[in-house]
Amino acid sequence: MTGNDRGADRADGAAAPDTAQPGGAALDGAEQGGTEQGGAAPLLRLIGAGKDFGNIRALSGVDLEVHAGRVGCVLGDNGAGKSTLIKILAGLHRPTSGTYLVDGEPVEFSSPREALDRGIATVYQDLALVPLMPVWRNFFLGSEPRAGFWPLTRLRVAEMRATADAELKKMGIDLPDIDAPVADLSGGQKQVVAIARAVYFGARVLILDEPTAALGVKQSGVVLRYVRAARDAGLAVVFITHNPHHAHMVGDHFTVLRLGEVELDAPRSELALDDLVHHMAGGAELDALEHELGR
Amino acid sequence: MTGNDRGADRADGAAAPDTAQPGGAALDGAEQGGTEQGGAAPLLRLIGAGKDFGNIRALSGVDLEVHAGRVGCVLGDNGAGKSTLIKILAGLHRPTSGTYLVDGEPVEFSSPREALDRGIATVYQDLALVPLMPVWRNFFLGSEPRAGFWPLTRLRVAEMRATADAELKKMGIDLPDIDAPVADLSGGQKQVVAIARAVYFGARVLILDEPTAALGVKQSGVVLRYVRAARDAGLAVVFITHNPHHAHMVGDHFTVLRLGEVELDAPRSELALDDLVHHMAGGAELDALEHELGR
Amino acid sequence: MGPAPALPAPGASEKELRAGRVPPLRRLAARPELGSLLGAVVLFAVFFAAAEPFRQAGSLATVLYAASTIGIMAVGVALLMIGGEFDLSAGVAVVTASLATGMTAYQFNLNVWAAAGISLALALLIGFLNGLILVRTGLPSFLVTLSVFLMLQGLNIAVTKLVTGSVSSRSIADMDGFDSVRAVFASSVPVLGTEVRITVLWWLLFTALATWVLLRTRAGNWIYAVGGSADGARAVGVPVAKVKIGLFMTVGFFAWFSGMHLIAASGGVQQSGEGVGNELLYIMAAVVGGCLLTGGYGTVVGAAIGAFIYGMTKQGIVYAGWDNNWVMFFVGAMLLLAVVVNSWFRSRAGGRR
Amino acid sequence: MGPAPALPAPGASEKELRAGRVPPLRRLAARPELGSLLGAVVLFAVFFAAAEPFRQAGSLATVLYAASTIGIMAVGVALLMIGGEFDLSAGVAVVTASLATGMTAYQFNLNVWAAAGISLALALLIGFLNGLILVRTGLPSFLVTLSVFLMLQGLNIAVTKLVTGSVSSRSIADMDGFDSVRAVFASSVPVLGTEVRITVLWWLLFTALATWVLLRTRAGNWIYAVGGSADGARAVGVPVAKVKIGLFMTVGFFAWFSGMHLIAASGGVQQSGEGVGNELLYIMAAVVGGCLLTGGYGTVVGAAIGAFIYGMTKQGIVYAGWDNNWVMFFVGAMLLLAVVVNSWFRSRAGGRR
Amino acid sequence: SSQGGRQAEEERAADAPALTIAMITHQAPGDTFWDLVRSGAEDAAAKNGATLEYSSDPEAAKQATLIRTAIDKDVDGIAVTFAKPDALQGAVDEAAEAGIPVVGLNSGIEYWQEAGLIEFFGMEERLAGEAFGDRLDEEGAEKALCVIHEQGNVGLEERCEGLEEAFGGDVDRLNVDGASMPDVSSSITSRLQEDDEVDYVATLGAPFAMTAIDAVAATGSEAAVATFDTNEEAIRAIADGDLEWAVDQQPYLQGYMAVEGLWLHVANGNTLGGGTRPVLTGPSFIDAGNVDEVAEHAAGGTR
Ligand SMILES: Nc1ncnc2c1ncn2[C@@H]1O[C@H](COP(=O)(O)OP(=O)(O)OP(=O)(O)O)[C@@H](O)[C@H]1O
Ligand SMILES: Nc1ncnc2c1ncn2[C@@H]1O[C@H](COP(=O)(O)OP(=O)(O)OP(=O)(O)O)[C@@H](O)[C@H]1O
Ligand SMILES: [Mg+2]
Ligand SMILES: [Mg+2]
Repeated sequence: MTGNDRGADRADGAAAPDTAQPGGAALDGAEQGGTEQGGAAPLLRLIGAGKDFGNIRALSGVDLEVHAGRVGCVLGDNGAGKSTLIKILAGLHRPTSGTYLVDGEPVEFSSPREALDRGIATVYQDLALVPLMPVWRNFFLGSEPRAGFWPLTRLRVAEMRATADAELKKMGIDLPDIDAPVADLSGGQKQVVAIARAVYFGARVLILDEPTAALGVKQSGVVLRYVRAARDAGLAVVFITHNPHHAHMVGDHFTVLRLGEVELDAPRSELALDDLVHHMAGGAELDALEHELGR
Repeated sequence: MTGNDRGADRADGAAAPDTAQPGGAALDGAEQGGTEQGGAAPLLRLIGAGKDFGNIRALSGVDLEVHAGRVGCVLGDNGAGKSTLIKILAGLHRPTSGTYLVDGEPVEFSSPREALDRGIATVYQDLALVPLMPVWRNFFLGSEPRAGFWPLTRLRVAEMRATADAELKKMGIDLPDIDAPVADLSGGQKQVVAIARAVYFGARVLILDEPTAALGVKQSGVVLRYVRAARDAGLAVVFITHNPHHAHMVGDHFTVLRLGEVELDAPRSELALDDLVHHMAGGAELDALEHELGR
Repeated sequence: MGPAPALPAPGASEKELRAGRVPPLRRLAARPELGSLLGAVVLFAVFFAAAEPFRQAGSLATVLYAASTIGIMAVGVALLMIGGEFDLSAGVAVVTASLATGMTAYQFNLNVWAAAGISLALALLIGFLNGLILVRTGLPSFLVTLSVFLMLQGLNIAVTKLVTGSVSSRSIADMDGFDSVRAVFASSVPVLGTEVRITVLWWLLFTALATWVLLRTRAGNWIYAVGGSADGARAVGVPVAKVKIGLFMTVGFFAWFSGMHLIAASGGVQQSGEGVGNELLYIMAAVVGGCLLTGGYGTVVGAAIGAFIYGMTKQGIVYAGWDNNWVMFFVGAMLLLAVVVNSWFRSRAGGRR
Repeated sequence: MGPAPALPAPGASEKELRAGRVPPLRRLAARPELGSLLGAVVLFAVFFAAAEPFRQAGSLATVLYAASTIGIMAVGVALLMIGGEFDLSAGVAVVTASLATGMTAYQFNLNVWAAAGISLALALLIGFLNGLILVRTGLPSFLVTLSVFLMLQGLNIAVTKLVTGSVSSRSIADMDGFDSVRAVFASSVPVLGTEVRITVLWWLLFTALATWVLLRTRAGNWIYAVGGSADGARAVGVPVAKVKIGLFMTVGFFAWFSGMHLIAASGGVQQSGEGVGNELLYIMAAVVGGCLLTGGYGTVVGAAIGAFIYGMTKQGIVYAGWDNNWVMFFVGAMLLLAVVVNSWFRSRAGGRR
Repeated sequence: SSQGGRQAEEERAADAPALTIAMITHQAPGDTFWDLVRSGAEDAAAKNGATLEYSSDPEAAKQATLIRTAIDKDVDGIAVTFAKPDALQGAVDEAAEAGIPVVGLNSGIEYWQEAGLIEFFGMEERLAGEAFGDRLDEEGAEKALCVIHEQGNVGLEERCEGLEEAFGGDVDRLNVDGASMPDVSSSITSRLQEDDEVDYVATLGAPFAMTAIDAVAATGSEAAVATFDTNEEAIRAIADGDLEWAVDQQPYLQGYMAVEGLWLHVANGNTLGGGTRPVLTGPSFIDAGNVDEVAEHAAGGTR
C-alpha cells in the first residue's frame, strides 16, 4: 500500500494519532450497531452548536458525536445546514453558540490548519481546489513533501507527480496530463481529485460533503468503497449526502437536519432504508412521486 | 397558471414557436416508444459533432436527435463529454467538426442568445448565475420584463420580485429574502433558482445538465415532475444525470457517452432499468458493489 | 400563452420559519455606500472642528466643486467598475477631449459648439476603441487601457505640438459660442445665497440619472451581471460585449463632459501634459464608495460620496492650514481611515463582502 | 504507518485512450511567458532593422540596464501578483528606501552599510504593514497600497524636509562604506568585452532565484495557491495571511535593493519627489510577461521579459531617432502590440486563459 | 539678498498687524527648486511676522481651486505662479473682487499685468533660454541636447525654444521620465550612443544635470553638461568642474520678494515695479568664476 510511506512527509509536525486512537482498537473493523452512545468517548463532539450568518440562523442547538471506526451520515433538505455543520467541524467557521470538543477537550479552531493538525480532513462541497494549479500541486497543497535542508528545502516534485497520478488512477481517473490545471477537468473529475486528496491525507476523521453528487455510478462506487475502507481502518467518517441509498449502504449512524435543527438522530439498527427515505423526502412524498412518475 | 401571461414580456421578439411546433401535435403528451427515429423531424440534430479543447478531444462523431414532446437522457461517466455536448446545443461552444441542425436547417450559433432566441433554454452544471446579484434579478437576467417608452423604459421591479418569489415557492424554496444575493444560498437552493428560471422561460427545448445532483430527494422530485410536465406540454427535454433511477423515471430515449463517443443509443422500449444501470456502471460493477457493501 | 409546462402542485409548501424577513434597518446598513457615508460624516466633523474657514457656505461650495470635478468622471468610472472593468486612460482622455475642442475650434474657425460635437465624437470613439480592443482580444482592462493611456498621453502632446507649435492649445475665449459653452459647463449659479459652480449640479444630476439606470432599467441589470459573472451573463443571453463597449463609451462621454468643463473654465486654453494620475482618483472615489474592484457590486451614489471624501480631504487640509508637505500623507491616511471605517461598518452590518 | 484505509482494488482500470499525453512542443507553447518572448523577439527585430546604433553591444548593455531597473522590482511585483495582490506603493517605496539610507547615514554619521541595514528594516516594515493592513481589514490591495502610496509620497517629502531642511537628502558619497556600496549596487562589470551595469546581473540572479522558489519549493506552491483561490488554500491549511504578508515584504526587499541602487548611482543624493508612476511600470512588466492580474498564474521569467520589452521600446525609440514627442505614443502602441501578440499566441497554443 | 532698511522693516513688523499670505504654485511634489522658492517666502514671512500658507498643484484647474480656497480663508495677500494664465484668470478675478491683492512670481511674465496682478517677480523663460543659447555660441558648441524632464510643461518648452532660437548650432530635444533617474540616465546614454556629435547636454533642472554628468561619463562621450536652475549639488559640481555652468533665476529671491512685496503693499501701500514693470530675478550665470561665493549660501539652503 503506497499510501503508507508518506507519513514522514507531513509538513506539520502534528501529533500523528495513529496509535493513540481512543477506542480505536475496540472498534476496529467491527460492527457495533447501537452501542456508540455509550462505549468509547467520541473523537469529535458538538453540544448545542448554533451558527448565524448576519440575520440568517443556519444552525441551532445541534448535538453531534463522531466516533472512530464508524460512519456518521448527515442528511437533510437543501439549505438544512449540513454544509454549515461540517464547516464548523472542519474549523472553517466558528460556532456562534455551543461547544465543540475534540478528544473530549473544548477547542476553538481559528483556521482549518488547526483542524488538519488534529487529524480532521475535509472535502468541501465547493471543493477547495485551486483552479489554475496543476492537478498534482493541488493534490499536495498544504502538505507538500520536501527534501533538502533549509534554505534549500525543495519539493519532491517527481514523487508528488507519481503519487498524485497513482492515487487518482486508483479511483478510476486516468488523466491524460497530470500537469493540466484543475480548471480543465470535468465536474466529477474535480470531485475525485478532492476526495483522493482527503483520503490520502485523512488522519483520524474524514469529512465528506456530498462527495458523490457529481459522480457517475462507477466513481460513486469507488467513493463508497473508500468510505467503507476508511471506517474499517479505524477512521471516523462524516458523510453527507442526499442519496438515501448511498447513505444506507455505508452509514452506521444517521442524523437528519431540518431547518438547522436535528430532526432525527438514530443508529443504523433503529432505522430501515425506507424510514430513511421517508424522513429525507418529507414523509409520503417519495412514494407519491414514484407512483406518479412510475411507468 | 401564472406562468402563461409572461409571453408578452419577452425582451427579444423571437419567433414564439408555440403553435408552429413541427410534429408537436402528433407527439403531444403521447408515449411513442420506439418511433422517434422515423416520424416527425427532430427539433435539434447533431451529425458527427466533435469538439477539441486544444489537444484534448472532448467529443467526437456524436449523432444526436432531440424531439418535441420527449425526454432524451444523456448519461455517461465523469468526463465523458456530457457537459460539452449540451454546451454545443446551447450555443456556448461551436463544434470543431460535424453539423448542428435546428428545425432541419444548419446553424452556427455564435452566442447563447441566438440559441435562446430559437427557444433553446439551458441550465448549466456550473449554473450560470451571477453570485452577487439578488435572486430576483438573476431569475429574470437576459429576459427582463419592461414597461414605459424609450428612453424611459424601466424594469417592472415589483412584478419581477413577485414572480420570482412565486416560481421559487412552487419548487418548494421559500427564501427569507428575495433580495439576498445568490452567493448566500446553499448549493441546492442555487440549483433550484437556475432550474426555475429555465423552466419559466423554457420555450421549446429545455436542457438540464445534472439538475438533481445537488438536490435533496424532495427537490429532486419537484424537478422530475417538472421534466415530466414540460414533456407533456410538448417541449423537448434533454436531461443529463448520473442517476439511472432518475433517468429511467422520466426518459424516453437514452444516449450513453463514453470517452466522448456514443456508446449506446436506444429508446426506452429497448432498455430496462437494469440495462441502463449496467451500462452506466461499466457492466457488472454495480452488482459487485451492492454485494460488497450490502449489509 | 408561452409553452411552459403546467406546474404540478407544490408538494411541500410548509413555510420555512427559521429566518424572518430582513429588518429594514439591517437592509439599509447592508447598502454598499453606507459605510463611506459614515466615513464622510466623520471627516466632515473633523474638518468642521479643526478649520474655522471650513464652516462657511462659500467653503462648502469650493469643496463641492473640487469633489464635482472628480465626481462627474467617477460616475462613468463607477458604472464601468460595476461592469467589471476599469479605465486607466480616463484621466488623459479628459484632456484629449478638452484639447480636441480647443484645437478644432481654433484651427477650423468653428463655432465652439461644433467643435464640442467633434470632440464628443472623438471621446466616444476612444471609449469605443478601448472597449472593442478589450472585447476582441480578451485582454484585461488594465493592459488595454494602460496602452491607450500611454498612447493618448503621447498623442495629446505630439499632436498639440504639431498643430499649434506649442504644448498648449490656443485661446478660444473670443470665438463664437464660447460664452454659451461657458454658461453650460463652467458658470456659477446662486443656490441659497451662495455661488455654486454649475458642475456641482451636473454632478448631482448625473449621479441621480446613473443610479436610476443601474437600479431600474434593463441596462443596469446587465451592467451588474457582466461585472458579476461575464460567463454567466453570456450564457443567459446578455450581450456582454455590447454592454462592455457601451460602458467604455459612457466613460468617454463623461471624459468629454469633464474636458468641456476644463476648457470652458480655463478660458479656452488647455495644457497638453495634464490629466495624468487623475484616473487613479476616479477609481479611488468609486472604490471608497463601496464599488468592488472585481466588479458586480457597488453604487454610483457611493462613488459620489467617495469623490466628496476626496474633495473634502484635499481642500480641508488647506483650510485647516496644515503643512503642504504633509498633504499627500494626510490624503493617504484619510483614505485609509475612510475605507477601514467603511469595511468595518459593513462587516458589522452583517453583509459578508 | 499512516492510518489511511486499505485501498480497494481499482475496479475499472481500463486506459482512457482518447487524449494522448501532451506533446512537448505544445506544453512549451502553453507556458505563460512564451507569448511575451515572441513579442520581445519581434520588437528586437524591428529595432535591429530600424536603428543602426541599436546593433552595438554597448547599446544592448544600455537597454539591459534600463530593463534591469524596472526588472528587479518586477521580480517582487510578479511574485506578489501571482499571489493575488498588487502594490501601488512600490514606486515610492524605492525612493523611501533610498532616502532612508541617505539620511540615516548622513544624520547619524553612520557607515553606509549600517544605514543600508536600517533602510532594509524600514522597507521590510513597509511591506509588512501593507500586508498586515490588507490581511486584517480584508480590503482590496488597490485601496490599501494606494493609501500607503499616498502616505509614503507625503512622508518622503515631509520627513526629508524636516530632517535635511531641503527636499533632497545630503550627499553621502564621501562617507565610510559608500565605495563598497557603490561597487555592489551600481558598478559596471565587463562581460564579453562590454561594460555591463551590475544591476543587470543582479536582475538575472533574482529572476533565477525567484523562479526556483516558485516552481520548486513549498513557498512557491503556496504563492500560486493563495493567488488562485485564497479560500481554497485556507481550507487545506495554507497560512494565507502569512504568505501574503511575506509577499509584500518581498516587494519591500526589492524596493530596498532598487533604492540602494538609486542612491549609489546618484552619488548619495536622492530627490524626495521621485518614483511616482513607476509602480505602474512594474505591474506592466509583470502583466506583459503573462502574469494574470487576478492572481494564481504567471512566471517571474515572464516579468523579466516584460521589463526587457519596456526597456527596449523606451531606448529603441531613442536609438531609432524617432520624433521624441511621440515617445509615449510608441511605448503605448508597442505595449499593446506585445500583449496582443502574447494573447494571440497563447490562444493558438491551445491554452484557454 | 536683502536691500537696506532691514532694521526699519523689523521695527515696523513689531507693531504691524499679523498678515496671512497664501502662496500657490504649480510645483510638482518634492522638487528642490520649489523648495528654495518656499524657503525664501517663509523667511520673508517670518521676518515680517506674517503667516505663510503654501500650497501647490501642477494642474491648472486644481491650482485655481487652491486660489479659491485662499479667498474663502480671506487671506491678506496671494502670491501665485502664473504659468497657466488663462486657467487662473477666473480665480484671480475673484480675488480682486474680494479685495485681496495678488502678485505673480516665477512664470507668466508676459501676462501678469494684463491679468491684473499688482507685481511680478521672476524671469522670462524664453529669455533665459536665449541667454543659454548665446553662451553656447560663446563656448563654440556645435550641437546641443535639450533634456526635457516633464513632457508637456510650457515653461520647459519655452526654455528649449529660446535656446534653439539664440543658438547657432543644432539643437535636439530629448524627453525623459523625470520621476525615474535610471530612465533619465539610460535615455541620455542611448542618445549619446546614437549621436556622437552632441557636444553639450542642456538639462532644464539641477537634479537632472547630476544624472546627465554620470550618463555622459558612462558613454565615454566628450560632451559637456550645463543646466538651468541650481541646487546645492549642482553648485558643488560647478566648483568641481563637472558642470560647466548653470543659468540661475534665484528662486529664493522670487519667493522672498513675492512675500515681501505683498507685505509692503498691504502694510505700507508700496508697489514694487510700480505696477508696470516686473522685478527681474534672472537670468544670471553661475560658473567657475563666481561659484565660490554662491556655494557658501547654497550650503545654507538659500541659493
Ligand atoms: N456564508 C453565508 N452567508 C449567509 N448565509 C449563508 C452562508 N452560508 C450558508 N448560508 C445559509 O445557511 C443555510 C444553510 O446552508 P448550508 O449550505 O449549510 O445548507 P446545506 O444543508 O449544505 O444545503 P445543500 O444541500 O443545498 O448543500 C442556507 O439558508 C444558506 O442560505
Ligand atoms: N474548457 C475546457 N478546456 C479543456 N478541457 C476541457 C474543457 N471543458 C471540458 N474539458 C475536458 O473535456 C472532457 C469532457 O468534459 P465534460 O465537462 O464534458 O464532462 P462531463 O461528461 O460533463 O463530466 P461530469 O459528469 O463530470 O460533469 C474532460 O476530460 C474535460 O477535462
Ligand atoms: Mg451543502
Ligand atoms: Mg458535466
